[in-house]
Amino acid sequence: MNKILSLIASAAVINLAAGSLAMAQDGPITIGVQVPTTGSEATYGKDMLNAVTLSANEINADGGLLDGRQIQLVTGDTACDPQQSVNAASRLASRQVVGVVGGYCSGATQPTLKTYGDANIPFVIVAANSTQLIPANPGNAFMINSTGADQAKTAVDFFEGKGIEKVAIVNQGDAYSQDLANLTRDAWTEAGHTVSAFEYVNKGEQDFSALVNKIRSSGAEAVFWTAYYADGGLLIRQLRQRGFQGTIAVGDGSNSPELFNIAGQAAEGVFAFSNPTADFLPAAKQFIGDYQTEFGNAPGPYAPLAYDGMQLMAWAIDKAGSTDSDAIIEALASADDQEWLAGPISFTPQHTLARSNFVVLEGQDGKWIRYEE
Amino acid sequence: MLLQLNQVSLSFAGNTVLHDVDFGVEPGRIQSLIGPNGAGKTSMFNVITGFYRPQRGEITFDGERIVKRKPHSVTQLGIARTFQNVRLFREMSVLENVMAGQHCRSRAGALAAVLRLPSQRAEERKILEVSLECLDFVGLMGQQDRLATNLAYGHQRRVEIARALATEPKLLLLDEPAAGLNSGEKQALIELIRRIRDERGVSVLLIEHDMSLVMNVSERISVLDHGSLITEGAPQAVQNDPRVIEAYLGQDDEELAL
Amino acid sequence: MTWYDSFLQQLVDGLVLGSFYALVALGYTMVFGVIKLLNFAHGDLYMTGAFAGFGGLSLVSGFLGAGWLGIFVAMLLAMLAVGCLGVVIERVAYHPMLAAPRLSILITALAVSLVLQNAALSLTGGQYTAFRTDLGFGGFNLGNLFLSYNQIVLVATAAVLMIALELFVSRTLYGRAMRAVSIDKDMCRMMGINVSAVIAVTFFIGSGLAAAAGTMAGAYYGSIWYFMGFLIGLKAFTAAVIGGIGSITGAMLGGLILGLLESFGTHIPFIGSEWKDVFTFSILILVLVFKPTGLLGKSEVERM
Amino acid sequence: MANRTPTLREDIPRGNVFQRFYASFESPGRRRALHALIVALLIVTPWISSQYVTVILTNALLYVVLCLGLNVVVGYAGLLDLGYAAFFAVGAYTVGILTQQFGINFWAAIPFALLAAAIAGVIIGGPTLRLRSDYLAIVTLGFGEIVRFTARNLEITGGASGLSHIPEPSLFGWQIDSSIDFYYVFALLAVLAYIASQRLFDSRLGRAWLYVRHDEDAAEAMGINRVATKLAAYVIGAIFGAIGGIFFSVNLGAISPESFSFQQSVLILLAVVLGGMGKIPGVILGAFIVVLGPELLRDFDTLRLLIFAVLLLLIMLFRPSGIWPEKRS
Repeated sequence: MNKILSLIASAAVINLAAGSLAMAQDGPITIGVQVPTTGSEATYGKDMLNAVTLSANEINADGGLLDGRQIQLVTGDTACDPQQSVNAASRLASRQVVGVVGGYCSGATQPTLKTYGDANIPFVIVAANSTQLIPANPGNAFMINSTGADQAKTAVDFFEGKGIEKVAIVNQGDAYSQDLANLTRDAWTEAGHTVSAFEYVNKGEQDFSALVNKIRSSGAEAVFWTAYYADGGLLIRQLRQRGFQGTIAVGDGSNSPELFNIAGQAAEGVFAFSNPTADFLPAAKQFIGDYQTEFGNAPGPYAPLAYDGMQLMAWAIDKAGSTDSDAIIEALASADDQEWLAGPISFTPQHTLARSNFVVLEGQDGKWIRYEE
Repeated sequence: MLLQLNQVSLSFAGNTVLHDVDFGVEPGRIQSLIGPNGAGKTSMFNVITGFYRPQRGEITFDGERIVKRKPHSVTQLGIARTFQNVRLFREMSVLENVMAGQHCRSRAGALAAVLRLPSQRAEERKILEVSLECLDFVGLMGQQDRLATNLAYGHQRRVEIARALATEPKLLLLDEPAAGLNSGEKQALIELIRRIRDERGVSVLLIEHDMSLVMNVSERISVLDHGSLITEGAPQAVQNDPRVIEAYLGQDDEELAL
Repeated sequence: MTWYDSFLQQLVDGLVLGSFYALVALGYTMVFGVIKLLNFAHGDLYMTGAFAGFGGLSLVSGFLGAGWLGIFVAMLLAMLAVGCLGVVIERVAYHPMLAAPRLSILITALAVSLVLQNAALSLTGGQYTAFRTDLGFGGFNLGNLFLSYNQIVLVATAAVLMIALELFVSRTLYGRAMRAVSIDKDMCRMMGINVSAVIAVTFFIGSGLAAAAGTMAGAYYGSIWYFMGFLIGLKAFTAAVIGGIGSITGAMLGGLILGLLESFGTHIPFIGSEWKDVFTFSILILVLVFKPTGLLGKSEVERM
Repeated sequence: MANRTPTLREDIPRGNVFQRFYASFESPGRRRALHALIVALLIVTPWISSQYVTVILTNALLYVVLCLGLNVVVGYAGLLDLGYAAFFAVGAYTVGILTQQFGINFWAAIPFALLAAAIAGVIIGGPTLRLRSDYLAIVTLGFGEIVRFTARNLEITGGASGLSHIPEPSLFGWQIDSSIDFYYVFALLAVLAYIASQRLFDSRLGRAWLYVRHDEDAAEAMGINRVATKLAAYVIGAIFGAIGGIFFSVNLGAISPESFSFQQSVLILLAVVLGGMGKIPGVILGAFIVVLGPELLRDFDTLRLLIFAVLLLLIMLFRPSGIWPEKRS
């Protein structure tokens, strides 16, 4: 009997943890925040969570939504792992959230689209931007970060502007960087140029000497690193160490001040494509200050988008005039280029951001500055 | 001949262990292999049962050449063995130990087991019956659910014999079956060996140091010294052979055990 | 670059990479020699060594600077600390298990590896730590071949450590005892050799060498993280197997061979760099299946 | 054991609460009652709990299947397999590719997936099972990584993004798509895996694994083919893994190489060791702990993996037979 009792008890504990309480008509409005708060990407996840919290607090202080109902946030930790993401998503769905804001790792975001789609929960994806997400979207999700295709276009324009002909593209074999690498390769070849090397490295690998040799002997004039800053820093360092003189550019996953710590002087003059971070947004002065006061550190690269994601969701709920899913989704789809922190938002029929928000940054004196051609 | 070794030689890293051994066991015999420590007796068992591969020579059993066969396939042909230092599956029950012998006499595979096919169930019943019968034969009925390691030493030796019998052999190789037994147990062992031959028609070849037991039970004795067969014959003849006495006086090497 | 220059450059790179593999492979092979254990945690000792070296450098950089001098001192500190950690691991986790079934001790080793890895994960939050040094990117050209000073110092250090080990094993009492223990433990006990002490010294040296490699890797490449020991642990094991596990010279040879294979392997036509590790693991499997004793390993008595 | 005459059981140690508790279910009648209760509980649970609980339990049931499969390899045959996720991947990808890229019906794809797993098991197990057990561990680890890298590098497996839009199966008009549907699918699989494990264990093959694990020489002398017996365990483990993978892929609807990492293999192994290698109820308990543990320990954040690792070490040092009560001394 003990065994059965303990089984029932454990089921009860989980039930309690999930708190499957039905929403009262005039109670708080629950919004899910799906970010990685553990694992290797936890820094970004926590940063995004902070920005969403800041955003929700401001709305609550202004009197909440739908005649004074307060926003209540629930976090779902994805740990950037597909299986854990689904667990987190179903946990949020069980708590009957009105909408979900978040989504960082594309690979971990993708399987949750089905969960939210089945439950018909509006989902504002703030960071994840792999083009693989687009066909998987059942119609309830909206991407407010420009997609990989936009970034690839930014990269092509940038390299062309520099008069470069041969580019080496290096990715890290994960969903995000492989997608970006493939898109850039296709766009670059289509534009009539040469991809002189298309390479992979494994996450955590330290020695890129063979790769650097290959890039150099391929005659590449520029290297495009499509993955994250940690390994990117190592690659940049070894490229410069071995006398690679050409242009180095990195994708938005490498847009981190840590890149300068790892690559050291080699990061000087490296270019980065990035979604608009707070430093480069004229409208974000107030936001940076508030964030700094509230959390004691500067907002990270995805903070403005996460802030906007929450604001957009709130705007849509207000516009829908209820917590009805279909009405909110309809409202989101109707977003019409209103100005937000990170710029105007309106959606394509596939629910991706209509305009490209990418900017080009350059590393100078150990930090990123806006690059003007 | 049931078992025949022709010019079998075995060496390890240059040390000759068996040297051009010609040896045979006739069907229905109880035969002993004696010799001083290090003479190569256990090595010869290992060669016969496929654990060692001889460098030279031919071994036939029941008309089949067995030199290149692996141990399990030799057992399948009908040679069963026990080990010098009892090698039971200590953490398993006595019955499970004996059932191991029936493995090579049954065929059911994974799928049959998962689906519990009638043929598989019948086979499992047969395995159980044969194993219990073998246990009964060695006088251990009632002990089947005990852990092998919990049995008295003499009983463990009997379980090992029952396990070997459960392979339904034509020839049984016993490696020092009397070691560690008291005189009463030895007497029972002699009777058991005779019954194995008389009631089950299994030929027996044993390695033994206890001369009284050897003389008592054997119908033929072969003497091995320094890897060579020095004499062979009826117990009385061997006992009085001067070469045998000399071999036993000059013993020195460590026994090469498996 | 001409074909010839590129060949030379890869040769040099292969040697640098191979030095790391060799240092780590030595620990595998030594531990395997004395207690026949595949120490899964060895790669993580390399990682721990990198963090210990990082800590050591921040201690001494104040008065010694963060150049090669400071790094050497930090490396010695790391070797000492991780060497002791290795001994503790042996005492606490492996020693009680030596009589247990092989499966148990293998899983224990895996558990130790996971504990080290996740402890580092918890302490660093999974983030990369920048290993900042004052090492420049300087070097010189030999024709078209570029050699950095760092590479030269690194290979030289590895060579010195390996020569010292070779001398230790062949010339000192402990070294000879170590070889004796790897052949027959019981006999050694009877001869009055303190087998436990020999095992402890073996773990100390093996772990210390991994720590040396870890610190040098951190300083040379510039960043460290909790998972850095996994891949190199596997590859060093591959190196040890290629050379013949249990053989010290074999481990050095295996390390260099693997370094060169990887360096040149990336250039095999039609096979992109994405297949590099598949290539390495395939070598491992093929060597284990077709020549499990490796190039210099002694064969065990063949049983059928 | 079904074929065992339940006579005296002097070897059951008395005293420990767990042991007495377990022993109290020895009689067939009580066993049957317990089984009936567990099945009833499995059926009722999704109706009395939230979707979240259902999803987590589905996950736990998937792990039950995987762990019972690995238990055949590690627990029964005593082979350390550090690349078990590879077979999980083979099952998932075969079905993913066949249904999504070639439009083959899900049920028709299953035999191919099982065949692929069995072939993979023979290819990797055939030459390596003769090796020392620690070499086997590293070879399986290498094999696991090779499978993951291959899935990542090939076009047909969708590269690093993997495959998405794997169609949901239907059975006689029943469209399996909601989380409750999948819960029942996995509950059924877990029950079948349990029965299959139990029956294998009670068979001649199951005993042969134990013989070979305890004493290879004695087993060979009894006419048991050592390599074939180990290979059977390895292939059966592979098939269990593939079955888990097959249904995993349609449940998630999307698979990517990250789901089949070394960590995944370690987690499955952890569950098997934790519960007690070779003990079916223990392994099931281990699977539940490994899946439910992190959910209940959410507050511990990054520490939870460390907690698992320390737990594994402590188990090996102080209770190598796992947390499930030992039946015999």
